[in-house]
Amino acid sequence: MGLGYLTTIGTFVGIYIILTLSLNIISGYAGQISLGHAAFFGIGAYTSALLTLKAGFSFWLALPAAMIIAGFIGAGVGIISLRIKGDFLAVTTIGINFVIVTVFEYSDFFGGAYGIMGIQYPMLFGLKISKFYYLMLVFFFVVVTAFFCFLISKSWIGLALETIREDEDAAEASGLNCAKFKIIAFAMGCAFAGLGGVLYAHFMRFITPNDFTFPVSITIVAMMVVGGMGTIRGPILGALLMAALPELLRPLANYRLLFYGGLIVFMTRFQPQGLFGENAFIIKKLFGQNLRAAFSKRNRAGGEEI
Amino acid sequence: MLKAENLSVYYGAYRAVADLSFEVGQAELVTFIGANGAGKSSTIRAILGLADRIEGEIWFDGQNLKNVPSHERVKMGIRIVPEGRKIFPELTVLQNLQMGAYFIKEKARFNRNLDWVSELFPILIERKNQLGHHLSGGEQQMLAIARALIGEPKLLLIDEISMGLMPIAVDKAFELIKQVNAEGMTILLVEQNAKKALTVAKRGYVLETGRIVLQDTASNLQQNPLIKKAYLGG
Amino acid sequence: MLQQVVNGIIIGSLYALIAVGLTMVYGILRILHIAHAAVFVSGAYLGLLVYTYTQSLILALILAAVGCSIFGWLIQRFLYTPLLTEARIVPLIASVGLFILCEDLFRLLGGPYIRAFKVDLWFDKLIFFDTVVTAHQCLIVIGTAACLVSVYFLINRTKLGLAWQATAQDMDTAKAMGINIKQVINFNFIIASSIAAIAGVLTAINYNSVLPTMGSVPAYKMFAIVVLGGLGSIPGTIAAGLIIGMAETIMSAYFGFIMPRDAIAFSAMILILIFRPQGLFGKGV
Amino acid sequence: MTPILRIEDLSKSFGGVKALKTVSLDVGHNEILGLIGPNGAGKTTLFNCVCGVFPPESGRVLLKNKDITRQPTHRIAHLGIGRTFQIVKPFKNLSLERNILASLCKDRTKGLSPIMFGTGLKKHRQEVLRLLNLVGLEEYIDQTPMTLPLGHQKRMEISRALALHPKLLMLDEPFAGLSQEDITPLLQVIKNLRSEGLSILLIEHNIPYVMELCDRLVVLNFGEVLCEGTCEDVQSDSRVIEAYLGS
Repeated sequence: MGLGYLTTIGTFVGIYIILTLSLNIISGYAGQISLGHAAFFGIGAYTSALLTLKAGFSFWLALPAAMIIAGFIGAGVGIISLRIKGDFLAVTTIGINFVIVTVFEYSDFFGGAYGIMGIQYPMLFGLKISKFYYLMLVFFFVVVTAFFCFLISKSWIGLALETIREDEDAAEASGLNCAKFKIIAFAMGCAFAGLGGVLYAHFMRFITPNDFTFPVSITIVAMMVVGGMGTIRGPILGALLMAALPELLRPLANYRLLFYGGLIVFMTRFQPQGLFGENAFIIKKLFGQNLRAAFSKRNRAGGEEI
Repeated sequence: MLKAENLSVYYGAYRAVADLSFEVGQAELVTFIGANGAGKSSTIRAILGLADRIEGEIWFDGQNLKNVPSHERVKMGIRIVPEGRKIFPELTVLQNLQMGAYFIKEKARFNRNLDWVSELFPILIERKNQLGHHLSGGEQQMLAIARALIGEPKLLLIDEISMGLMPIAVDKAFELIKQVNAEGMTILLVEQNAKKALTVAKRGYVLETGRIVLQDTASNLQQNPLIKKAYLGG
Repeated sequence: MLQQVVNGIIIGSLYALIAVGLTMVYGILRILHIAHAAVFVSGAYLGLLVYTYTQSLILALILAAVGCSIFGWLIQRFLYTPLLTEARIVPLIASVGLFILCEDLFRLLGGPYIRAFKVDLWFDKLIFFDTVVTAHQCLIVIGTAACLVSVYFLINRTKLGLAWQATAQDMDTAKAMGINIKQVINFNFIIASSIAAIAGVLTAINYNSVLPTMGSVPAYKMFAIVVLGGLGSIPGTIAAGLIIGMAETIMSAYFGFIMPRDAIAFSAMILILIFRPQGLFGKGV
Repeated sequence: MTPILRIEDLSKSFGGVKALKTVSLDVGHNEILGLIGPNGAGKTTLFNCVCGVFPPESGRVLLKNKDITRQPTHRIAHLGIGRTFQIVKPFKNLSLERNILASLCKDRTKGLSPIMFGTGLKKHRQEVLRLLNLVGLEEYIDQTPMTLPLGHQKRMEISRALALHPKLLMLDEPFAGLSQEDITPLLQVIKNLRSEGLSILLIEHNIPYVMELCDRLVVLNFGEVLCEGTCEDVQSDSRVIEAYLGS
């Protein structure tokens, strides 16, 4: 196992963390189930690939552009979510995933089934950066994404999204425009999925529609659920665990998927709130109780001192 | 016939009913009166085993109902006319009635009961092939009563029969309760319309916020000045 | 054209057969049961196994159905029932995990390659007015019709079926009427899974192949059908299955170069849902 | 003086069933108006029409002479109507602090202003404490609603509605399902609110509490106003006794 190999895995893990965190904005905070997140991963990747190859954009310019486009299309899904709800929405997002992949696959503009080749590594100060620095770049963006999620969770908008997740009627009665916030949630989540796509495209330098199909969406959802929805550590650790796991299971070669599937079943069955969620076993072990109780106790203790 | 001792009913962490003790004798018509949320419906649901968690004991026909699942209780002869009617909207009237007689296997027995019920409610038989949600409110209430009666109850639990009914339909429903009781049916009636309930019942329990605050014969309750003020409108 | 209609009906009836089970599960438990596709594949494998040893198609169908009923029941009892109180996405992900696990299990047990499932019937094919209907297609139509009629009969003409309908409409009141909910749920999974098994065997015969990944397309395409039919409506699901089957066959015969068949089902679904968010046969809100 | 809330000829039907038939009523300044009537009389439907949960078929709703008919629910909340729900709807997994903060969101999430991302939530803790203090819940500020009894949850909902700085508070069966030890403080809370000048529209079945609190009553039956007037008038009205209190 060479260093190069580890760098590659590290990069993938980083990209998955970004994807999982971005889905968490939509599903974990706002409570809207999306099973088609890979489509926006793909939109980011294709936009950036085409902008750099055909329009001559630099990586640094293509990146925000791809995020904006993914965000806009995501907002469209947000608008759909106003009309189609619950399980209907979940299945609709599967459909959106299929339709978008089909568009990539069947139009020459997107390179058809063969995808797009020859995407360049980004340049920094006129130099092509190395694989290792690319890993650093990815991790820089992981930190940016996580920090963005942290800001959301501490901000008014995060509060608004959480209230929508908990109870839309009560949120409306509290003066929150649920429609607006749902669209914002989808736009933000999809924009960051687009960021993941950009990083993926320029790392692989070769993308095909196959990289963004429904099973990828499911992987992202599974990472989020196994980690623990609605938190920041949950998606990060879930993605870390489940993206690294297939590599750790490599010695089992022939039984990898078997264990992978079994693990998902096992974790959801016995730790349905997520491995690192609010009431998780590990957290309880570490803090002796669930996290919120631990914090509120600390806050109160602090209050008494003052 | 039915006896409860120190019954408490919980929904999640919320205790809807606290330490209730009451009994209903054979062929007796007993009523629970009290405001919305006083715990009347919760008690009835507990008798049928539909509550989340209960404490205390319930006996029916001398048998302790602890650990008896609700479908067994129905088999033993406890039937309910649920609050808000709760007929099956997508089933026909006849199918709704069949659901009420789920444990009656013999065709002849079912038909006999059906005849009896259709004497009480001729309108239902006229509309037997219509779907539940096509009936009017009053007809739905009749169907809910018929659905309970057709299962040959030994104990009939009735939850808020007057709810959302025209005054004339309420009168009719109470008339019917009286009639069925006169034929020997044991009935536990939960009612917001205290005045009506006390005219048909033999005894009554007054519930306030999950506790029995008063119990007496119906005629005494009707005379009680506190009850008059609180429930009978002066 | 007529030939395409016939092919469309065949595909559509297989879709309907798989999706009916899914819609039944959703109707009672409100779970999107992706692992239903695993039940479907295990049906195909079981059928093949039995057929190889006994050369009896009837026996293959029956034993596949029995085996899958047990499988379906196990899923219900040990995976779904404990998760019913959790967020709705949790049983869905558990179901996906189970599906991944099963697919790999089929690969390990049955081998990664395609196995032929060749069944000889009494005749080869029928031809009416230039339209060819193979014996296998006849078998599928008869099999589907038999299954759907028996489901119809079970649901609408038996007491347990009545209890099923009542439970799907209002579980709480059904319980108050004395329905044993556990029994109804078991019944539900047994019926749904045995139909999936039969669908598996028939699909395998239709394509003369059994392979570990044969469940992956049905796994998600069935959702399009179930949702289109209005989530939980059995007649709606059957109609949607036939509509999608026909649409796919006809569209790909005439416009195949524009769109692959899988995207047709989903595009149709999205378009229809935007105008009717409750599905074709769902109740208006 | 114009009333705080004026409802004019409001009608609404569901699938052919008329839930409200030309209902009109006024809620005056600093008044507690009780809305009573049998179950299914249309009381909650009236609430929902006023709050914009569903639009009425005809008629108008005026808040301080401003027509608010058919406005979206969140707009109506901004304009000054706070409400509670018959079946409590707290944000179950959020602390009381965040529950209350949700109602303070409205001023800070207008448009797409960058302030949405501001992390100033902590600064409002004092304000939240003040609001919780109004209903006597300040000690539970860090707990989630589901750890509290129903009575506390109902008071929390009132506090959440008060955070909107409403001109009118609408309470849907505040006493339903409460035990005596929860009712007493809630009665006090409502009385205090009135003494601070708030107008309240109240649905309630518990007649003794209605009599204790309300200045005027409106009796609804089958979607129509059966009668209205002071508590004494209504209590002695023969139609009311017939339809509701029992004949």
